[in-house]
Amino acid sequence: MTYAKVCFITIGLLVPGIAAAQDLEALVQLHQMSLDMIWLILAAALVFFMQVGFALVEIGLTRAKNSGNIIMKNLMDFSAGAIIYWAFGWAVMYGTSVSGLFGSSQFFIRGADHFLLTDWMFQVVFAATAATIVSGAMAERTKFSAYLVYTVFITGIIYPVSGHWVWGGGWLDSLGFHDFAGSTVVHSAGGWAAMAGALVLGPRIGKYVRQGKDISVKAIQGHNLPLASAGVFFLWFGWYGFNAGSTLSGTDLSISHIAVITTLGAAAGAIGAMVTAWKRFGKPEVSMSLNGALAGLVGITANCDTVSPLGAVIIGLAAGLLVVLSIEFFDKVLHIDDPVGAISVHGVCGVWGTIATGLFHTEAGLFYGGGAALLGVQAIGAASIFLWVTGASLVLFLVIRKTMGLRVSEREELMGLDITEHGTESYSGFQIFTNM
Amino acid sequence: MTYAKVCFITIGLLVPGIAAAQDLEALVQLHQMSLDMIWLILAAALVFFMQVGFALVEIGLTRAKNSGNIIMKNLMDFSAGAIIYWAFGWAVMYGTSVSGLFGSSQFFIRGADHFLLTDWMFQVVFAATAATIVSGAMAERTKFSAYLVYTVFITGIIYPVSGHWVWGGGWLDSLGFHDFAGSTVVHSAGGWAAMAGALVLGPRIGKYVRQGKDISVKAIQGHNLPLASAGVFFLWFGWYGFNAGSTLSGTDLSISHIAVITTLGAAAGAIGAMVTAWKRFGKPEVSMSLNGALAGLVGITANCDTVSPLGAVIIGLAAGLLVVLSIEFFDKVLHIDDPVGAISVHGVCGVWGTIATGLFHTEAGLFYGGGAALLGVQAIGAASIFLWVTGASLVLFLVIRKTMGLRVSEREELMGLDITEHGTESYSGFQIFTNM
Amino acid sequence: MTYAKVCFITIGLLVPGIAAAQDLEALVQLHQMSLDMIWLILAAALVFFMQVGFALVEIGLTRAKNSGNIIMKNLMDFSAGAIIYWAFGWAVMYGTSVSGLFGSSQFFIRGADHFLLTDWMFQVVFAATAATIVSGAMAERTKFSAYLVYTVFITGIIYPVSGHWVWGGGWLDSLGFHDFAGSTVVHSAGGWAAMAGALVLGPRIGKYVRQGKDISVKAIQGHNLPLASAGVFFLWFGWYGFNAGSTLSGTDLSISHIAVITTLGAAAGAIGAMVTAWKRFGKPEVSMSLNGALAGLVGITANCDTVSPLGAVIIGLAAGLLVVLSIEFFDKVLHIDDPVGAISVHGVCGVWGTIATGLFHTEAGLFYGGGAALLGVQAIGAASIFLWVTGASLVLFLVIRKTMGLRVSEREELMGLDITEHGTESYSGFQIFTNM
Amino acid sequence: MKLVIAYIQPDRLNSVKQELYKKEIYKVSITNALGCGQQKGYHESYRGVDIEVNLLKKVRLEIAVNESFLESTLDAVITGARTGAIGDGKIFVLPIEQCIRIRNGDTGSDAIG
Amino acid sequence: MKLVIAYIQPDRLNSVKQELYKKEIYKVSITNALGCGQQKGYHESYRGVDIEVNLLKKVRLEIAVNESFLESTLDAVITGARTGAIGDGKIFVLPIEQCIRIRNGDTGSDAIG
Amino acid sequence: MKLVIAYIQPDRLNSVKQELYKKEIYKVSITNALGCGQQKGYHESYRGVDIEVNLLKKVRLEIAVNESFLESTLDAVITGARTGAIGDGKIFVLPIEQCIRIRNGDTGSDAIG
Ligand SMILES: Nc1ncnc2c1ncn2[C@@H]1O[C@H](COP(=O)(O)OP(=O)(O)O)[C@@H](O)[C@H]1O
Ligand SMILES: Nc1ncnc2c1ncn2[C@@H]1O[C@H](COP(=O)(O)OP(=O)(O)O)[C@@H](O)[C@H]1O
Ligand SMILES: Nc1ncnc2c1ncn2[C@@H]1O[C@H](COP(=O)(O)OP(=O)(O)O)[C@@H](O)[C@H]1O
Repeated sequence: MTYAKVCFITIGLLVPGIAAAQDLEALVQLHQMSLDMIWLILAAALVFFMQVGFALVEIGLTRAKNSGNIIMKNLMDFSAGAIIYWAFGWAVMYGTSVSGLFGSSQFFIRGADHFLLTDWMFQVVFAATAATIVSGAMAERTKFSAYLVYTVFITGIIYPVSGHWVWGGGWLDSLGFHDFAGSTVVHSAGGWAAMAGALVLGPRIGKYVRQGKDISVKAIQGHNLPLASAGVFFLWFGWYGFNAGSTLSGTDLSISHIAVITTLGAAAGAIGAMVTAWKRFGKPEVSMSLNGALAGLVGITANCDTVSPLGAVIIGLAAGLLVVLSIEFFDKVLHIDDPVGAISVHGVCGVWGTIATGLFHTEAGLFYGGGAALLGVQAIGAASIFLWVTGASLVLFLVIRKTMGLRVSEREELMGLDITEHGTESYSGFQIFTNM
Repeated sequence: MTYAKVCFITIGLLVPGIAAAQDLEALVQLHQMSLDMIWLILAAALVFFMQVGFALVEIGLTRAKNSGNIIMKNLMDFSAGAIIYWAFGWAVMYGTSVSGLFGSSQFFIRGADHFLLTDWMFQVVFAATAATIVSGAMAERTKFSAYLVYTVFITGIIYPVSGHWVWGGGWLDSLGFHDFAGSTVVHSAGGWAAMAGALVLGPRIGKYVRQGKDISVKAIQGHNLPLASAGVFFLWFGWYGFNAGSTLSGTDLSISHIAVITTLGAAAGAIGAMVTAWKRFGKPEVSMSLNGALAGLVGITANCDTVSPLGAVIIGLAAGLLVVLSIEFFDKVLHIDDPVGAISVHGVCGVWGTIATGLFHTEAGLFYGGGAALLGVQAIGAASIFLWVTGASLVLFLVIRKTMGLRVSEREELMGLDITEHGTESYSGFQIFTNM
Repeated sequence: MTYAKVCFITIGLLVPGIAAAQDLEALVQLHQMSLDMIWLILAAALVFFMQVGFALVEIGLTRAKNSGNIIMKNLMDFSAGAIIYWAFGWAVMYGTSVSGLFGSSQFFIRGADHFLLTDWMFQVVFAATAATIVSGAMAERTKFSAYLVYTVFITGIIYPVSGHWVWGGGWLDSLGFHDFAGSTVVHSAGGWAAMAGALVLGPRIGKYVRQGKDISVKAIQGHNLPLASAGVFFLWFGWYGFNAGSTLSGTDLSISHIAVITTLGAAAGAIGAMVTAWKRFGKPEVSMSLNGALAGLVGITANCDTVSPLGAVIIGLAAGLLVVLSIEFFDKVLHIDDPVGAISVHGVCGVWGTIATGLFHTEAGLFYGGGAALLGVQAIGAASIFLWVTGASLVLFLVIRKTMGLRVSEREELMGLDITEHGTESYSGFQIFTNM
Repeated sequence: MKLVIAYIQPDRLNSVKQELYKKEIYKVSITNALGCGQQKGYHESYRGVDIEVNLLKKVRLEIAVNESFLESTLDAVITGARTGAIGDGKIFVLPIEQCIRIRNGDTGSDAIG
Repeated sequence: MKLVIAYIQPDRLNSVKQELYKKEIYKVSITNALGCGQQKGYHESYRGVDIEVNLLKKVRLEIAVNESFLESTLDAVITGARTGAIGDGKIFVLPIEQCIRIRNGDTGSDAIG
Repeated sequence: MKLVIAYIQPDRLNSVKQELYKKEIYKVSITNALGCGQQKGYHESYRGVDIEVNLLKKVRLEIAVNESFLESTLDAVITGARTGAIGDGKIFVLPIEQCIRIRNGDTGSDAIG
């Protein structure tokens, strides 16, 4: 950071006449590399910022007595995840492909040059996104140590393997599967792992109460909507890095198209969910509308490079509708307890975004006269990743449950995980009715 | 996101010797476009981030029982606003000009190329800023459905029309009106619409209590200063995109000047308000100082490209002073109830920033020997947009009041809009004295 | 912001053939300047964002009755700091060197060109970082007016002088001292000033209770862990600007390396602190783990340009271990009351990062066969800045204590600084047990 | 000496306080409470699941008074709190056997005011 | 008329409310409280410093009833709140001398229900 | 059996608890309250508008004791809470007619401790 040196170099490059044609060309090439690099690093920082968005959404939509635990899960799935992805995950995802199934080189990204480091930085925040999605669905009852173990496996194996299929040059890529920024690769993967986790874990005490032969569904209200809403805005903000960064190049002129599509998809998602909730429950519900914006974002992620603004609005509206119905379905029909709606937002709307690509792709989409070929491939891709992630996660969580235990005791759950798992209170001094 | 393809292109461009002079020139031109694009997209993301700043400031400075409603307003004025601005607003603002009064082409930004998409992305977040300013002044008593209707008109017509005058090549632009990043176009417009709204709506119950012949002014305290302060920092952060992005080019070397001026203006604004509050009320008040930073930012927005650092400090200090006096004036003299100070921060200080341009412009400003010409034009601009926005908004709000109703019932206001409008609680479980 | 003009220029540059070789070269040179500028301005915005991170961490880890005061301190140390650094601080740090001890020109950055403005913008946020670190250690008992006075001196003199030694071309720079982004220059400086402040100020009432001959150490719990954790994520996010921006050039290809190293260092720090706390206190403590992430970031700041990923992980883990032990040491042995752990995070881990550079530097580090030369210089640098900052700060705080008074009265401390210093409540309406 | 316990609607607190002042009763202690009574609750819905809220926010007053002040205290509370709508609240009067002012050890009727 | 004050575990509130409903006792006021009793607290640690928490969260009920309802009220609270573990809580019964319904000025036994 | 209700300054809670421990009184329930008494409030100002805050934060203790423990309980509270300044608070003693331990149904004097 000594100015003298920097200035010297810069001025050297700038004095007219000194720079020969050769030098000029080298400089322009440096600019190309720099534009790609700073674009991706800034985009990666934005995607990193989504971590605090996820944390606040989860904190806001659960009870005060578990906030500290949620903080720890979110801090640690990124921290442990980053270390694992450095040591292992990247190699499985982007290493030399073994029959298109998984990668197997570049462990510890040894010998990485500047290009690979840029890519790793952008990819690690994606891996952490997939990992942290699960946290929300398993909130308020998961053993912290079990969550740490889960983190290792999702970032080290489960996510990288299916990621390899699509982005690492694997078999789905060969088929022509289109998932621009990860509706399936990141979000569905996270969503299905979340589903597996919530299923193996069981619902929170008091969520589904057996009354005679019926099961009565209870609401367990989140304790801090302002934080949840800030979290949604943070996620939306970070998503500009998530989607527009996925050009992987700062000189790809489709960046502005992607940003516009992302904006419209998210906006339409919020509106779609609000309207749906208003119709179904009589009021424009806050937490559902917040979920709607996220649903729109997830839905547009796979296809933000290839759909039109009108397409984006339709995809978003549908995602908003879908997320409300899906949340109700998982809650009231399947009785899978997902405090924040992670399964519906990321799993279901991730699939929707993937399928929508086959419908709204302005060249190859069904609605644009492109036939059903792409649609078919998209369905195969969504289904195969559903099967892999759900299967692998079920095994993982069942093994954890059998061995170390996945869930805290009833007493710990009632007292709250903050005190029992971390020996802390999140809102010391505040009077909070804990029976709620 | 398949690396192979990207690398192929990049390497093709980079291998020395392959790139002929022609190619080099094309590449440099691509860089020019890319620099402009990524600069504007990143700046747009920063301006988008201001949305959560506005939401938190409004939440923090109002009562807990209305937080969920504020979230919904802020989520929806962006979401609905984005859709409207796509369909309609942009066309009115930047379409082919009809006598310099409004634009009338490019509805649904049909056929937009990469340049236009970049511009739209940057402009939609500005439109949303103007829209969301109003939310704060109308907080805690506005019907949610009425607010949605308002949103449609401000983003579709009111803001785009006056925006067209200045930035769309309209009559004020022809006059030489200088509003670099929108002290008047965005902030005053928002502020005057806020004033019209607050006026038509009337004060919150208990704010102005008639005691005999006098009206006694009561304080209705905000419930969460930490969130409000985070919101102010978020706004300040986003403002770097707002002001420095308004170069509309990433290779405009005045960007760093603008960032410096923005920093000094905001800092001076916070200090000015703190000192003023300290003198007037005996204590350095928190919420006033927070408003002061925003006042400084609004004040510097029109002129951050053309004033000196010293000018910025003076403009900021004056804005800080002004905002405190103005808040008191609207509250204690006019009895217009503006819970967050939106009218004073955006309306009044927006005008101040516009006028200050005529004074401190280092070339054409009165104080720099530039004569009163610019000052005159600035006054005309500020006045005409005041008239247009106030007039149009008054009509809009009066019509809404007459037809669907603008305000919730007394009972709803007392219970809080969270429960009555959205059927939710924002801080479930927390013990909160609601009589306060 | 009139599109017409911008487009004109751009198109002029783009039409092939028009741009002669000369023009092309000028354009490429413009791109070089622009890349550096927008990179640094964006990085500066990210570093500015750290301000809200600091504010929330401090708010979260202290009691509710002082939140408003913390907001004011954080708002004002940036605001006043920016003005001072403009008028004075920059000149002392980067002005013409007087015997390598301090700078003495460029007051009010008069005549600054675009380069200098860019640099100033990036530097002012660093100065503000150093200043705001102190706030946390002195929380809950410092007179607000005294804090303002402190701010003037740290941003005007204390920080700039030692900053000059390293980054302003002073004597430590000549020795070859390596502090890439400021483990010592910014963080240790802030940490040691914090230590001096906490020492002169004394502990909060009730923190160390004399029982007979023993002193019993009490916990004074923070009131809002969700906000504290958001603050930590914000700081981490901003740190990408802090470290990667310190290349001072957007075309320095080590940016991606730095971002990766920063990520791994922070992640390892969080893990290191969590494991240490788990071992020592039986539970994975939340606030310690949060401190751990910050400790890792501070530890990696000096050397993120020169260590390997493995080095980063080791440095981070050690910083995490160190921060827990150090916090306990200052609390339980030295009885210096530091509510947020600022001394340990910034002071101690800043030194660790500086020393670690001498160990892990991949070329000149002891562990990489580079001998002890660098290590020696690093130790000299850390020690001399420790002496300067601690000494100067002790004098400053002692003089303040003698003259205007540094600490609020016992009654004010018990009632809380929000009411007594600012006449406000931060959480109006919330039921909070204030005896805690 | 009597202890008057009153549950009132939160938004009536100010007017009750004013009525008490008029009667020169300056000492009162307040807590917030949730009440379940004749007043119907309301329905919220959270994420599509209906919630019947039947614990409504109330303010609980405690006013210790000498016998001679009892009537005016009750009057003041009733005047300040009554709206005529269900949910206005209840007043309970309990006997106090002893009253002590901590500051100076005063006891009995002297201590109460 | 009696005032039943009961301290119970927070998570027993719902079942106590249900038991009271069964006995047709619909009126109750609730505050939250911290209790210190036979039940052991727990240890937290904050930044390495041990904290002994012996004030545990409790819910405090107040139920004003006529004598005839007293037994069933006590039964209901006990049935709903008992788990058999230490910390289940206590019930205190105090005499009420007067009861007034603010809405209409009803007094005595009529007002209580 | 008596119910001791005491309003004290929040920052005296710890010393009151210690005094009670010394007298072997371990059971106490605590709520937070706002009190209006002889103690002057203070003025805040919010956005330039003056606010007179006359509801001050107090802590409310409830201690149920047998007659034999009454004196020592009162002593302990007074010793722990007294600073001699206005605002130290009040103690009210009310009669308890019945006391039940929910856990095992113990009643009367046995149940109280
Ligand atoms: N018997 C009772 N025991 C305890 N609290 C009561 C009793 N009756 C009423 N309350 C309190 O008074 C409040 C108002 O009573 P409610 O029956 O709703 O209205 P009203 O008194 O106008 O009929 C209740 O919410 C509750 O807090
Ligand atoms: N004598 C008393 N005075 C005031 N509150 C009491 C008294 N005894 C018990 N309590 C309240 O009842 C709660 C439960 O009492 P505890 O002794 O823990 O359990 P148990 O009644 O099962 O022995 C306490 O936390 C306290 O709130
Ligand atoms: N008559 C009363 N009824 C109810 N609460 C009272 C009464 N008198 C005092 N208190 C409570 O005691 C607190 C302290 O009383 P105050 O008059 O301020 O001090 P002091 O008792 O030292 O004169 C009050 O804030 C209030 O909560």
